Amino acid sequence: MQVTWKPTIVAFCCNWCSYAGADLSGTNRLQYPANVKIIRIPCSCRLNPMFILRAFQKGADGVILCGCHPGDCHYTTGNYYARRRMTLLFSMLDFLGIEKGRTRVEWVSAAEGAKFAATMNEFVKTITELGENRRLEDLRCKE
Amino acid sequence: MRNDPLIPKLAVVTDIRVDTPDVKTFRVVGLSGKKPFEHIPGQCAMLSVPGVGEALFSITSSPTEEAFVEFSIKKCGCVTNWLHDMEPGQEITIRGPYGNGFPVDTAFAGKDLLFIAGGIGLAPLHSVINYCRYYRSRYGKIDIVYGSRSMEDLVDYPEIENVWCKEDGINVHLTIDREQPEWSGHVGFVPNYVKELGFTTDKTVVMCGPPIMIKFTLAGLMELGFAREQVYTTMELKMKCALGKCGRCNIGNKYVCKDGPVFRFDQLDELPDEY
Amino acid sequence: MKKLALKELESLFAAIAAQQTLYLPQDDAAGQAQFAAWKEGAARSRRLNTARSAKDLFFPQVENLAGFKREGKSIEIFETREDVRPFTVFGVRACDARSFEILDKVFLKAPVDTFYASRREMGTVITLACTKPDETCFCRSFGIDPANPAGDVSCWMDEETLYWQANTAKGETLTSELPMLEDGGEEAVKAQQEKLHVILEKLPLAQLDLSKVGAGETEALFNRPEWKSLSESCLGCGTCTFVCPTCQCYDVQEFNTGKTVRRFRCWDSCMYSDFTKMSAGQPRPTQLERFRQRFMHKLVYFPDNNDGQFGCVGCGRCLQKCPIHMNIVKVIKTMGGGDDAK
Amino acid sequence: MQGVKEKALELLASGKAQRVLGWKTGEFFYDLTPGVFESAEEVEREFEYGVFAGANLSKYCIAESKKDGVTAVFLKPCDAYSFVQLLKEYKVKREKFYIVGVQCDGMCDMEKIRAAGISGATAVSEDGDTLKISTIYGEETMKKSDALLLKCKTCKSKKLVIFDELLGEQGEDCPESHRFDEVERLERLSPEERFSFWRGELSRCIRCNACRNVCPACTCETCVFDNHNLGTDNKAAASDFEENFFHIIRAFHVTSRCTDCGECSRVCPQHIPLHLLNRKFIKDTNELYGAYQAGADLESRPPLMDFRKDDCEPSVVYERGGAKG
Repeated sequence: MQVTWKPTIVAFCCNWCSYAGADLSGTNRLQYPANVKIIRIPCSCRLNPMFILRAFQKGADGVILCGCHPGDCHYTTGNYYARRRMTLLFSMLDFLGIEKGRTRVEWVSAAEGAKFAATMNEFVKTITELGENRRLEDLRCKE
Repeated sequence: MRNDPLIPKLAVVTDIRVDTPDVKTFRVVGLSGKKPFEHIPGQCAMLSVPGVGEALFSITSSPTEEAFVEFSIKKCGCVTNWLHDMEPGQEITIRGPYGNGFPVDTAFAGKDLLFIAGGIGLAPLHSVINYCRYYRSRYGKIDIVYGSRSMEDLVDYPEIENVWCKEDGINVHLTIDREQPEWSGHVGFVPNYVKELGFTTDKTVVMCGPPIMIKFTLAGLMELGFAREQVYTTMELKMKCALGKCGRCNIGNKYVCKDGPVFRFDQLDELPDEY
Repeated sequence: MKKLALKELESLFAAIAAQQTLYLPQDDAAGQAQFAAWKEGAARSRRLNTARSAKDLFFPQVENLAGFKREGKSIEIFETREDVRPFTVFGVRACDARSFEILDKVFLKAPVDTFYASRREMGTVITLACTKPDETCFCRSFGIDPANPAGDVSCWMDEETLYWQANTAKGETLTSELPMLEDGGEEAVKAQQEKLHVILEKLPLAQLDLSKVGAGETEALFNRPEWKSLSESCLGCGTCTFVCPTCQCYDVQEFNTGKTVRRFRCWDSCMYSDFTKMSAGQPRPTQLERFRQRFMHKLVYFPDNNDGQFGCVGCGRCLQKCPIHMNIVKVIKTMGGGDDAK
Repeated sequence: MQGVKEKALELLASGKAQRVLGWKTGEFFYDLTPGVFESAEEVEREFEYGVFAGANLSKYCIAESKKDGVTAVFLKPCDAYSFVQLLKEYKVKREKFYIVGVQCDGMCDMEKIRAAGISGATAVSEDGDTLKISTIYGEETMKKSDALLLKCKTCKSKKLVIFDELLGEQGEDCPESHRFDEVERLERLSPEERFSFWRGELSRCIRCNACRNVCPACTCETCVFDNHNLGTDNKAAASDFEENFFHIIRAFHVTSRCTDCGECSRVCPQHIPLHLLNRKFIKDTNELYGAYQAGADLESRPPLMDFRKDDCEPSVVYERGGAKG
């Protein structure tokens, strides 16, 4: 069982940077696991905390947000707000006893294909070590 | 699968007819190929598409149709949007029939009948009208006043024009709200048209349509000398169970799903004004 | 009548729990009593009544109706219902025992709700007479005698002894399986009942006058102007509904698991704005209509349809739990009952 | 507190206010209901203020704000913070209110008195720090400090941040409130312990929505949880996930708008310490982005509507406090 299980990872990627970064890592033939599901969002600050929780409900084992480096937001300041929100949300999840490693934010620019692949590989490794998401699961979705 | 009144049966939509830009009529048969249930004109049934929702609809077809039931449905919410987008052959779930229905074999027997409908309000009356046509000898003269916004919005116009209009002893009075070049018939709102037509007060009236039409038509009928005991209507409120248990479709102490949906206006007068 | 020394109570619970799940009031983490499955060593709550009512055991807050799988144009229905095993509830108060009678009139009336019916069939209710009613209690107003509760078995308790009286065949069967019960106890119970009847007279709500509410009062009450001031501070939450032992309105909802659809029913509250909201309109547009519906239902509509029986049992939970302390007693008194009618 | 009722009468008589928002007498001594009074007779008959007037009246001001004329409202210090926050969010109009600030030394909670085993209570009187409670079973006493509402036990401030008129003395912030003690205690636990603590608490939730509906910060016209297409219905306590989901999102949505008025925990019929979620957010914002008190003033920028270029990264969570998860 332990050998065959692969985590499901949801990566929310900003349209203007990380999404292109993911593209670049693909065209450069850099490998990252296929169990990373990318969802494109217009800006990292579009990420409603509900999206993260819903991803866990529907079966994600880890959720990562990738946005532009602070200072480089396409809309000037979006990622600064996202940074505060995610900090507080992650802290709250920790407060409720959800494993800290399950959520992560990483800034990846459109030029950083290699960073994107490396980040995903590392994140998948972390989540694989943490194991299945049990504390934020919805049993009804696990039939 | 254990039975419960809340557990529906499967059925299949065999045919979808486009009536107006926002009304389609769905023909439903059970999986066995037979009619899913027997009903009385005026009753309703719960249709659902799992994952989309469940909603109550009037049965449009007459009980005398032996092979199927039909529902004329206007596109106005989640479930109805989905139904409008689907194709024939789609399975849905159905449970029913629910409600009291019209007193077609008792109070209506031997009477002259006047049907007044507006827009999609024809759906529940359609069932009664065709039932009365089938057992034509049991009833007196039949008048039908039907109006809608435009010619295109008249539900099932071909049947009205080619069948109802051509039958002896049935007078069909159609009206639309605004003039249209292709329209040679009456133009005007239903309440005014009813007054203009000036029916004799010996008729039993069955009325269904938007609340505002009902209100003014009823006032018009009162002016013509009709009594509230002569006028029937059918109600619609939010329902979840249709069994008189989920507790939301009540008007005072009456549940629309169980004690209705057909009410006489003198019965409605006894209930609080909350519908 | 049977009796048992209280120090033997644990063995009685163990004997019942050996055969079926036994629910009894136990203190939760916040110190409130709740019905919970008994396990060895679990202590019975000393509080007068549970925060949530006993209806939960027969009409749970959420319950699956059926599952559906959609594939292309076809639909498959599958069973999601779990078998109800026999169970026993101990410590139901007289008010909650009456609530089953009221729920029965809704759910067991044709067409029978088989989910509720199977729980009623499988459940054995052991009631416990009250000894120290609270100021919020007014079950007497509905003809309930807390000194003589209904149920399959009625129990009384003093400092040392439990008294046990089987009332139904189900109760007799249970009794016959409990050899530790001894005969006797009539005198002690009678004395306790008399004592309680004296206390009941002293309760602040003992004289609640129900003559102005009840069957046939729709016309007199529906348009009363007082509904406005009564409902003005209502928050529109569902607390009163959800703690009420007789509130039985439900909603049918679906949950898409990604693979299948679960259709379930859950408690609903007429205090919620979406209760009657439909795409075609909203017959109860403001909190006034919703608030009025809740009380009219309990005090007029339900009696109308059920030979005058009220849809309230006077358990006092809504008096204790309403965030703004608006409740059925205030409504009854405002509508013209009680000594200090406003 | 003396003079509250008299003030209500005076404001109506002088025409300074067309109506008064206050508390109405109940059946018992403790069940006061928020209410609107339009005449002196109503005030004479039903107005009551006392140690059981715990309800925060500020949320009702949203509705009163839409009425013609001026409403006089009585605000305790914690209620006044909520009012200012509503003002800051343009939910109420200042000119529609004549605010009477009422100093307060803590409100009592009947549930606490019941929890102490006192039943059949019919009357109460204060004797210094002692509550004398008459019951149908005899006289009982209880320390007032033990009967206080949770929010009052850890009162953050006795300062009335807004008023037109003051009854009693102006108060000060209470830095020694120890209001974050419980949050800190939980932070020191292991993630497993915290998880089981919250599961135990939140599993009692019955989704009655009292916390949401009473919250002065929950002012959305339609709540996201009232959207049936959400798949997480507003009233179905259908799974563990939904309870977590609802309470996390609700607390998050009021972050940096929550004044810590404590109404959510006061009204919870299942006694879930919901204020701890809000306090966790407050504590975090204070520590990470500088001290901020929602509703303290109209000018300061709420932390979630603000940023600094050198803000900490979300990874700070991995490094801070508690055992590693």
